[in-house]
Amino acid sequence: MIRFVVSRVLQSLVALAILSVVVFVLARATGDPLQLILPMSATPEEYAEARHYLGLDRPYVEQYLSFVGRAVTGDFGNSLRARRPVIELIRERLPNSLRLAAFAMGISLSIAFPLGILAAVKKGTGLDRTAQVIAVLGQSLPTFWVAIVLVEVVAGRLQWLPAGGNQGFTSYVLPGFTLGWFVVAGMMRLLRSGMLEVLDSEYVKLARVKGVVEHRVVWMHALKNALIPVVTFAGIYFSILVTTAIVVETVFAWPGLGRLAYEGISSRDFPVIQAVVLTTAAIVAVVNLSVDCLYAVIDPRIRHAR
Amino acid sequence: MKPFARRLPKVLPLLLVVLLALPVSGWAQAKPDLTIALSSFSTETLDPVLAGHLVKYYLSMMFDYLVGTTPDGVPSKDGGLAMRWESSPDQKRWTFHLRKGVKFHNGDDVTSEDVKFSLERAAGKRSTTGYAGLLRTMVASIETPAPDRVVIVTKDPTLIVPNYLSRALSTEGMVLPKKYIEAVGDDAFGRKPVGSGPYKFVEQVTGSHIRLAAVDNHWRIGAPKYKNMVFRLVSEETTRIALLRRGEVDVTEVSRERVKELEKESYPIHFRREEAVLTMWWILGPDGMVPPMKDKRVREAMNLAVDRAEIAQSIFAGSAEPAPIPLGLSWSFKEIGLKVTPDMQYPYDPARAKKLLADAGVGGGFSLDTYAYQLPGLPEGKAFAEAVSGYWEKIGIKVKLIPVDYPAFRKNWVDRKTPGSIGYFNIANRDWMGTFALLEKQAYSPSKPTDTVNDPEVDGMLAQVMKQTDREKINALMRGVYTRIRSEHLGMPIVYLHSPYAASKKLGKWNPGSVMYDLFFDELASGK
Amino acid sequence: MSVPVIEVHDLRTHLVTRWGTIKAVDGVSFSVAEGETLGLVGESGSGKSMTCLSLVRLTPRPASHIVGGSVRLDGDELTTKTEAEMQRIRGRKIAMILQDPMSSLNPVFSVGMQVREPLAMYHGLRGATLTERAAALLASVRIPSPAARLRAFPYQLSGGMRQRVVGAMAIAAPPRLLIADEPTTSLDLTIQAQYLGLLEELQDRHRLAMIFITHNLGIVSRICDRVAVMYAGRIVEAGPVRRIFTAPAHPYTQALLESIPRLGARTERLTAIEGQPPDLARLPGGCSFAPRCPQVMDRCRTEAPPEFEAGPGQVSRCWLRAPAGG
Amino acid sequence: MPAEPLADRALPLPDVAARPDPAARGRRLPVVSLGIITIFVLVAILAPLLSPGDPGEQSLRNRFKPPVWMEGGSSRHLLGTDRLGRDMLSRIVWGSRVSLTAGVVTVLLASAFGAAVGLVAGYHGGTVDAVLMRVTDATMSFPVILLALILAVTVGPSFTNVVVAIAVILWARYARVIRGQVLTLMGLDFIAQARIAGAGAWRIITRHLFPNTLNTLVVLVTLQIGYVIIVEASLSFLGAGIPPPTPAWGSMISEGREFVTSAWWVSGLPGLAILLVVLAFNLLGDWLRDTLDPKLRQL
Repeated sequence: MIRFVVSRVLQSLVALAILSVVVFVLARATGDPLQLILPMSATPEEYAEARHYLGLDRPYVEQYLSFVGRAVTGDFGNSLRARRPVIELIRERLPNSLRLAAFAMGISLSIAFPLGILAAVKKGTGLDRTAQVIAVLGQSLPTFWVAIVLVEVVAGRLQWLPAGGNQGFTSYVLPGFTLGWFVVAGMMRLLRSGMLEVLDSEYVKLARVKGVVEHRVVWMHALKNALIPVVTFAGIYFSILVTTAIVVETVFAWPGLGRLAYEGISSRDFPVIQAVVLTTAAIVAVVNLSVDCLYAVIDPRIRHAR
Repeated sequence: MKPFARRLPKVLPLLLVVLLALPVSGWAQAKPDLTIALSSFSTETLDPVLAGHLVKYYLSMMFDYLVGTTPDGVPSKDGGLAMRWESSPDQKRWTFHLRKGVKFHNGDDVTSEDVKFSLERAAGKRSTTGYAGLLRTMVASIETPAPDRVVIVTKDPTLIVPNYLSRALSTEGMVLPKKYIEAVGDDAFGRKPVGSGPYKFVEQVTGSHIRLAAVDNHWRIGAPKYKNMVFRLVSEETTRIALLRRGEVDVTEVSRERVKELEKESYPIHFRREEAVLTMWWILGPDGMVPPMKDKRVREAMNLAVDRAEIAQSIFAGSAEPAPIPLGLSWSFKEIGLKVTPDMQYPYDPARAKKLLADAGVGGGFSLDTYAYQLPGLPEGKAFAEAVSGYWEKIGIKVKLIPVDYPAFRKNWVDRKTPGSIGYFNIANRDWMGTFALLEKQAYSPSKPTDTVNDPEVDGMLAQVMKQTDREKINALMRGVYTRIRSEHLGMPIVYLHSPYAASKKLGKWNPGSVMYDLFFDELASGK
Repeated sequence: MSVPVIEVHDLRTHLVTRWGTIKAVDGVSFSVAEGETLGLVGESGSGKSMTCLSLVRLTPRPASHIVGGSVRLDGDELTTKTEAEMQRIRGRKIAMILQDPMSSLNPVFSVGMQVREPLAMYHGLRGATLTERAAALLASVRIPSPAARLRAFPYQLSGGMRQRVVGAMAIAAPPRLLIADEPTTSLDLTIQAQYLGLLEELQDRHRLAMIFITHNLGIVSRICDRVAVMYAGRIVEAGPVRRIFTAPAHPYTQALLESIPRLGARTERLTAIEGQPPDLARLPGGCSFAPRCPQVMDRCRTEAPPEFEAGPGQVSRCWLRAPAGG
Repeated sequence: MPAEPLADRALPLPDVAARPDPAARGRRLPVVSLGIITIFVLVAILAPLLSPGDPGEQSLRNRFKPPVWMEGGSSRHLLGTDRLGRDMLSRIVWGSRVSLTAGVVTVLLASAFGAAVGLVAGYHGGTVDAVLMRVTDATMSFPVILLALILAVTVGPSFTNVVVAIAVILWARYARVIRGQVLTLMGLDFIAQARIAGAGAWRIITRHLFPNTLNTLVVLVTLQIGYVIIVEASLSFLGAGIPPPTPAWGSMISEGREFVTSAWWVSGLPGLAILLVVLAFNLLGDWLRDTLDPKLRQL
């Protein structure tokens, strides 16, 4: 088990290292941040001075090495736009992002579970098809469109829920639902196919033959097995949530990592772009790792094999 | 299978009900907050010298200017720290007499030392304020003969010092606490700024909001009407309007397109009239205009092809008016004595435009690249570019729309790599001094690379303005510049933009003025 | 012969598929008494398993329906019972051992949890008593160091061991009727023999009525008292083991016996009967076996044969056995 | 007569022991989904014939004309006009071409590259596999939208950039899934047989491994076409999608969102088009998966 975790951590680190090169190059490809920082009337000398001041005049390899060297210690340099340590900005935004993602995941699960199980138990019936369409609908509309309609109707007209910002629990509902609904389809598919497979298994048949009541058969004997694929792909869903979040954060004025990245890109703020991408990747890696561990908890075969 | 099947339909609606019935919290209803939703905080900086001119919305509530102005940008002795000012006869020594008893939020007195420190800091290396460069070349020294007196000595005679250090322009005139900054350092100041304005800094959550709290009694506004002022960053229009409807915000930026809808619901709309002029220009080559735009007739044809009234009506939903003069900032027209006559307006005349093109030998049309981008305060940017391109296509010009974001366009503009292609800008309206600064930047060849005009006659007049200390002569020269730019069609004026702000129904009288990047919340917050 | 534990009369189960309705169980009747073992023999798809699943009403849904007939357990009619009542009959009165020991235990739960579950359900046991009884149950199926095994997960046990666990769960009640659906198919030969021994022992101890589904006629001859041969959803021949083996009356049974593997040869499927197995969606009008029957007569193709007496306690659905002039 | 095992010829009757055969109990062909997709594909192909007018022709005076069935609508613009007075029907018809092409091309690029990587990694194993999989991991952890945004500000948004940006990230998922399948296949006898028969790497990959992953590929491709169309729309919202004046559904919705209350059709109609197409692709993909590859779980 420990060997397994160590090797997974190493794998993630290699992936992060590859990513750091890519993001370093890409961030610099976006253009010259000074154009946005300096006033229009700035002279070439002022440009050169600012470039030196910000350390942008050093050779790329040197810049990269110092970036990696400091990034390891959690120092991503200073934001060119906000002139503050990037890590501070990340620390400000990350919790918002994680909380929203977690809430969206919760909503998504609480829709996907009943739907997926219902669809599997009622396979081939109208209920199954309805459940699938409800789930797939969420994936078939652009998230920003769903978000805007929700803001307009639920917040603006009906005035039930806050339209934007983070003012406590109710603020999570609309963005969480928008994000969550988007991934319901994927999760529901996993659950449905997992449940179908499991419900047809010998052990579920045996449980029924034993006289176990049906809801126990479904929710206990079958579900724990069907959970495995859901858990396995939780990492992928999490990264989809984080990615899609840019759009949702924009509509709901949610101060998360996605917006930070967006602002970073539009102001060519290299350190911010680098930091956000790496942080996101690191989160995905951590989630994947914990998913693997969780997987082992659910499935004893894995737990003991490793 | 039955028991489960029976259970689920019961569970599902229950879940939904739980989700929907979550406590609907009323936000900020009872709180004595004035909440303002804006679409962009630009740099989100709290330090005025770090491009603070872009975010004067909140900075001007936290800091005092050396010279105050009215909401319409006229220098005023009531709005700034300087209660009066005068210049020496040679117009090289400007003395400002400071208001007494003004304190920073940390209790320190505001003195002439702070003014001197602030100006030097604005001219310093770290500074990226709008006109830091000008400050560096203009100022020779700053003297502080008394705590309430500061003398600015310029290298050349000039009239512009008071306007230049006023609230109407950039942030160079903001007075910062010397002792505090020297004690805590620039970075700490940038995180927790201390000023002397009517509201003091409480917290900033980047990407979300900035919260200010009122000081008890301030010379600018008296006893504050609102305990707190909260600026919220909400980039999506629909969301801002929903926030207004829910009473979560009191003032919000809205698009011109939605003004009618909100007026119908009787939300008061406050306009910043002629806040900006939307003007288009050709990117120059290394040696100025390139063919076919080198031909005056082509420039005129392109101007005549555009139906400005229709654009004002449709794209800008009527909250705009056709503009007659390229780069023409209308506020200054009165000051410099320029009278805009109806014949200066470009008529919509595609037939004549076609003929002009034919005369110029490009009757078969030519290909033209037009950049399309959004700008702060101009959400209609792309649609506008598409609409104008549509008009040009109708006279036979083959337009290729190039969507970019503004920084990318700006690079193409100043690098002059794509001469002959079209760009545009919504230039914030300003007084004669600001107008001159604009002309200097965008119409004066020696100011490369931002020049868009490249005309020797214009260059000559602008060079004279800089040395001139007689207002009348300055005015005449500037009238000359505008007349020349208009008659040579050295650019394409499109419309003057009125920018709407919607307010909650219980909000009082408010003139948001039209000073760039400032909304003059003083009036709303004032208990006077 | 003693009183029957289970009596099945004219049981009919239909299955709706996209090829049409299939009569998976088509008028099956039999009975099994206390301590008796009935072997149910037939090709794949002949309806053996459907018959048994119909007894506990666990045929695949929503495709299948029991459309007629009666099932009596100790004289109590099961077909009219509610689902909740059936729930209390499964496991408690009628237990089943499924074919594949590798997959009939839930991989993510410990053996202990799975063995404790029926004990808790049937006897309302809790806590230490429950664990004790679970261990005792494992011991009764001859699982060594049962207490330790309770903590194990299924994948840690061998196939034979797992099937013993399944056997242990099956007798947790103990039930009146035990249905064993090819319980030894995937076990090694020696383990197979041991397991059959265990089943016989359990049967003796609890006086179980047992239905043993198999392909393996060798096993039938070893442990069954009576045999019912199924073909296309019907029992085509039934009778005491010895009669069936020595004097098979139905041509299908004869063909089966001709293809019998020597006892002990590890054959999982019956082999070598000429012709195509029946397409259950398009059964011929008369005897289902007619198309493959070497002794087919004209009558066979038009009229389905009823049951005919073929010997003491032996019946056969074949016109060959029709009394002369019948 | 050689003896043939009966079981092999038996009908797949649901025996207790039998695995469920999805085809046997599966749903009927998804006629509705196929119908929708066929219609839109035809519309895309025949756009020049079907479009009533030029999708780019503006007429500011005729802006925001409602669809014909609403008050104020006219038969000149069956589905109304947008803020620049362009004919909505023409734009939606031409937009189907742009959006469908974007979806299909992106997914084909991604799947071709991803499948190749997956096949090679799975076949070779060892270091090759390790290296390719780390690259795959790195790719998967790079948010698609961020890459597209970066590309958009770097070289300007365009059809090509949208396709490239999405494909450059999307391939990783194919690589993962295909590699997993190949690993399983490699353990099967027929690969060993092919090796004994002297088949080289190329032959084994193309003749033996690839055909066995086709089902999975078809399912993934179908499911992801819809995903790509949605991602493209999201990019338009952030200003990095297929740019105007090209009529793409995503940018039409995005530009029309301001007028949700005043002129719903400007964003609502292209929204409906996206909804129908993506829904159809998703449901078709679900059906394909149930039918071809019930074990496939990703997306």
